[in-house]
Amino acid sequence: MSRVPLPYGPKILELFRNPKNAGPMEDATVSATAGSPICGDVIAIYLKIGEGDVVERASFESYGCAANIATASLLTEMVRGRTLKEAWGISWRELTEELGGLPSIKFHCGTLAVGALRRAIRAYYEERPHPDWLPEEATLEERQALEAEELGERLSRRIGGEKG
Amino acid sequence: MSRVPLPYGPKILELFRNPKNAGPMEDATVSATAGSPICGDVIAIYLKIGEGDVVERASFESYGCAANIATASLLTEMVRGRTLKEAWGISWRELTEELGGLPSIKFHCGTLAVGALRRAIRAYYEERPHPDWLPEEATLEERQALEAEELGERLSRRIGGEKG
Amino acid sequence: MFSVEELLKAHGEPEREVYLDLENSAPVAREVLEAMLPYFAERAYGNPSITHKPGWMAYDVVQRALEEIRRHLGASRPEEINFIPGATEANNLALMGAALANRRRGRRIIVSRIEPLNVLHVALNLLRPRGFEVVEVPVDGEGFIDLDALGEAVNRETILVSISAVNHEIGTIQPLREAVELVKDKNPDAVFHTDASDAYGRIPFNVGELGVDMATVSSYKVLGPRGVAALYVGEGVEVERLLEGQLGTQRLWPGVENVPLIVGFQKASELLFRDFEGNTSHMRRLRNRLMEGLLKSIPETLLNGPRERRAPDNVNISFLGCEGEALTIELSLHGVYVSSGSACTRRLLQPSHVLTAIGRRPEEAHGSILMKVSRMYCDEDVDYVLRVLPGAVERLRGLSPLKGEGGDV
Amino acid sequence: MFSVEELLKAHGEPEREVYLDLENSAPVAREVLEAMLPYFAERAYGNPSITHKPGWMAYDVVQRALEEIRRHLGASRPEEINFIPGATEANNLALMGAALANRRRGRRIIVSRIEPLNVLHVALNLLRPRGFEVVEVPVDGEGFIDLDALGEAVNRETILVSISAVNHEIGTIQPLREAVELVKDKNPDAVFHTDASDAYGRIPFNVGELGVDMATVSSYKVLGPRGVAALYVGEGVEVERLLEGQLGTQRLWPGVENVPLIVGFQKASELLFRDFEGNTSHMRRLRNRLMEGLLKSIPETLLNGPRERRAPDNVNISFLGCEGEALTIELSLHGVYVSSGSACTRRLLQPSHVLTAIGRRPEEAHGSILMKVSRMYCDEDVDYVLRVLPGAVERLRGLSPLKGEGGDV
Ligand SMILES: Cc1ncc(COP(=O)(O)O)c(C=O)c1O
Ligand SMILES: Cc1ncc(COP(=O)(O)O)c(C=O)c1O
Repeated sequence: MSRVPLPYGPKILELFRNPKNAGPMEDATVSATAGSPICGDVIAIYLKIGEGDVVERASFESYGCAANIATASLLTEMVRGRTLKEAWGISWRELTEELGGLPSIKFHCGTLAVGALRRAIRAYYEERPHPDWLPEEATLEERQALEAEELGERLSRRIGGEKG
Repeated sequence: MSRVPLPYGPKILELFRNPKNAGPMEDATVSATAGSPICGDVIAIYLKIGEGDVVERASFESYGCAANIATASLLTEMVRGRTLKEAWGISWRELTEELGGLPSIKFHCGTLAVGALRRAIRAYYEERPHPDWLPEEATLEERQALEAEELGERLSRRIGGEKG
Repeated sequence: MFSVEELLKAHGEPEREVYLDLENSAPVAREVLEAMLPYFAERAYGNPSITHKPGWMAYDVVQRALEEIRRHLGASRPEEINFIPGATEANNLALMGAALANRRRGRRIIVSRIEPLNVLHVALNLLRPRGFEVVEVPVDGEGFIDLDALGEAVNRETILVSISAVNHEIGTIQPLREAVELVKDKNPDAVFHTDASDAYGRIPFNVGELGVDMATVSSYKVLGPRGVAALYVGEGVEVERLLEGQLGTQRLWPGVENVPLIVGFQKASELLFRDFEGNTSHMRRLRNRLMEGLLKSIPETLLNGPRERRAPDNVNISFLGCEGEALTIELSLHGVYVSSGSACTRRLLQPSHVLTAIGRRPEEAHGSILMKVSRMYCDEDVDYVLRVLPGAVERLRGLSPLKGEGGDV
Repeated sequence: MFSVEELLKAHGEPEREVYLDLENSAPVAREVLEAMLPYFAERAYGNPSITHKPGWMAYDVVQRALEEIRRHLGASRPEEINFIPGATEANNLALMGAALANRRRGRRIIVSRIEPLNVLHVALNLLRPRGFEVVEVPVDGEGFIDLDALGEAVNRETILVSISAVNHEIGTIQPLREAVELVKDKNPDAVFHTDASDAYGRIPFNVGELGVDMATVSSYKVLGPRGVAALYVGEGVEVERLLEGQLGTQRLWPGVENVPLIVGFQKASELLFRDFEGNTSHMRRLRNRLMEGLLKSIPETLLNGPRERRAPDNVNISFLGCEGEALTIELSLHGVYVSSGSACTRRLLQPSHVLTAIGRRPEEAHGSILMKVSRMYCDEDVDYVLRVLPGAVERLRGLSPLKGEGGDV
């Protein structure tokens, strides 16, 4: 186990203090949530999708640490004006770099935000023809989101069990 | 092993700084040495004995720590004007109390000084009739002096052996 | 990776600052610092074991400090007090040292589930792998140890019991006297250790009256300097040293005594006990204002730990639907410094083991905020916190997709 | 038992004071104290692991200090530097931690006979009883390790070697590079630790160039505050923690970092290395004046340790026919503060193990006086010591019944 460089970059602090695109979106085309309150990390992503599958607006909600809020906020800014194909291509690494870096212990915030976005994109195509750039298999970020949720389930069962 | 209260009392420091009756005595009636340079403690006691076996003068030499010098000095003051019988009766405890106490690790200084004195007294009676108050067996202080000397021998052999 | 300087610039200087994270670290009180200062270089900078003036001066200082702390703890002799470089070290020494010294008499060690990690993890990670059997005694929903379970756990094999006098996170004041009696009744040879770091100066605590065999107290927990603590070890209690080296006047920890820090610890203790009643009632009053004010003005909260029999300095509240690390940072931006039992602030996967031991679900524990007051704080500090906290909670709840979910608790 | 206050009154204030007992304790340098001061209460009093402003300030300070010490030690990354509460603790951790972490690879541990007790006694009293085989490598009459014996001692079972870079009592500068090469040639997996407390800032010392795996340096040995030290642990070297508790940023020692002391250690290091050449040549010049002056003006002396390849701050001379504790006190009365390898000052039955290891007979070791100079001293200090010491030796020799016996050495 190596020493954990805990502090955040100034950009994270700024986005935490003044997040962009915060709040639910009444007229969202699609939305999705990822994460588990038991692990302390939940991100919801709302997308308004227009002509040519372009993201017209995006917003987020976040229950989680400062990095969680900042990554979700940044992601909604990054996808705006992009096509869904382009938005899909944003990896957690790219998101993290855009933030100025994240302490390794906070990497999951990046994967969770991207995981929620990709879930929303998949949801959008559920009722539409499957585009060829959209992989069948879950990507790294989606799998990580799922794992966090399963971990939450297990924790909840274990602690519940202990109490009982 | 309990905590060692190391410091000395002010009286020890004073006697160390300005010892009384220091130095060999040219015209001593009798003298004796106790201790071992290997252990770092040697005390020589010189007695000038007069009429009625009274100690007219006493002096000391000491190779050792400050407590060693102080105890030897004090002892030469205590015996002056006393009969040898009285001088014999001074125990290491009495000497130590007179000093204002000694840290337990320095108790041997008291036994060594008294041991040297008693050796001198025994030496004095070697050529004279044995008084009835003089025990045949070695007293605690004399045995301790002997033990210190034997320890010195053993240490010297061991360290010599290691070198060889 | 980051320039922390830039982070601090981005953070900015809040209009007012109230530091309530006394659990984790504390600014040294001004009078304490003044008392320590001459001992770094001008006075008593010697080694107390060496026979020269600076050494004797140092020896004198250490003896006086031992005597002062002996008096406050109610120990019989200064030799029963041992200076150790920290409470972490003292607790490790107490557990490991007593277990190893008594291993021939038995193998069972009993701790409560809510001990600090420097007790709990010593038992679980150091002693259990060395063949000791570790029994964890559960606590109730307010953190009080289950005395029945404790009684059942003590057997003839039991060599050591360690239960904190006051819990460091939720302030529960344990029925220590009953616990000691129970243990000694079943096995008079069992050594009873208590971490009294959060009891010292906060509640009446006397090793003689309680009948404990060992007790830890920490300097920084009473606004003294970090780097020194004291371990009381009653006469006849056997403890093995953990470390080896040149011994000074402290038989249980090798190395040269840290004179300036010891002086600071002594001064901090002196200030605490100079007006114990005044200090503790001041703390209790401020704490009550803070605790009741927050519980009243903010919806969907849970008080962690008891209302009664609670240390007078401790506030621990879960703000449901808020994640604690985010709240810590949000409050920091407003100059209110606290900590959280959230998994996120602990860099572990799990939230505070104390909170889960009292039955908090992880999502409840994640929203917990721990605050402690000291005699240094005033009403205006509490007012400021009461003004800032509701808005901070509201903003974070407003960002959350889990709205209202806290409500169903 | 005694009133030390009265003892100090009886001692009195000497006309001039020269503190040369830097081996045992040191007054903190003024600039160091000034650097530390704000960190007790005004700045960075937080816990570096907590996410708020005082915590981040503390984090920043710790990282800067790690980086500074990394640079001076020649380590590759700040992660290789670990702050530990003292060099005693660091040496215990290095030996125990590496031995336990590597116990599956072998059981042999090699130390020199003249290691400090926090290395030697760890090996003999903690590791040997736990089933490790401890080999002590002898040294020659000047304290240089026997490289042939070292080479022979290293086998495939050897997991750890610990040899100080500079001996703390007699200043011998070991041929460390040769020693490391010899060990690694015979067993590349053996971990090489060196206590560099007396090398840091006194001789060129670079962990990368030397190829050592672990190195200890101590703050108080460079006029920094006591209570902090650093242990270099090269990448990939496995060390188990000795203690358990809440982990902060320092993975090898639990507990919250001691920020003010870390700042002091950093400042002390900075001052040392700001003018390494100037500082060391100043020390060497003063030391030579002191050492040569004493050897010339006082008959029947023995220099302990080498004349060449000797640390620039170290003087260690046996004044034959004088007992060291008495001489320490006699000098103290004149304001010259030193220590001795005499059995009497050590509260052990035996004189310094270092002196007996270089072949000094006990009666020679009893008369030894250890003095160290630092960049803070001046010619007038040396003049004063040279004026005082001959008289002190003469007075004590005058009291001794062993006159002339020292002469036959
Ligand atoms: C109850 C308790 N004991 C001991 C400690 C450790 O104290 P120190 O920092 O002095 O090692 C802590 C610190 O968090 C604590 O809360
Ligand atoms: C060579 C050496 N290493 C380590 C130490 C221990 O240092 P500290 O006092 O920082 O524990 C000493 C102290 O005497 C020493 O001489």
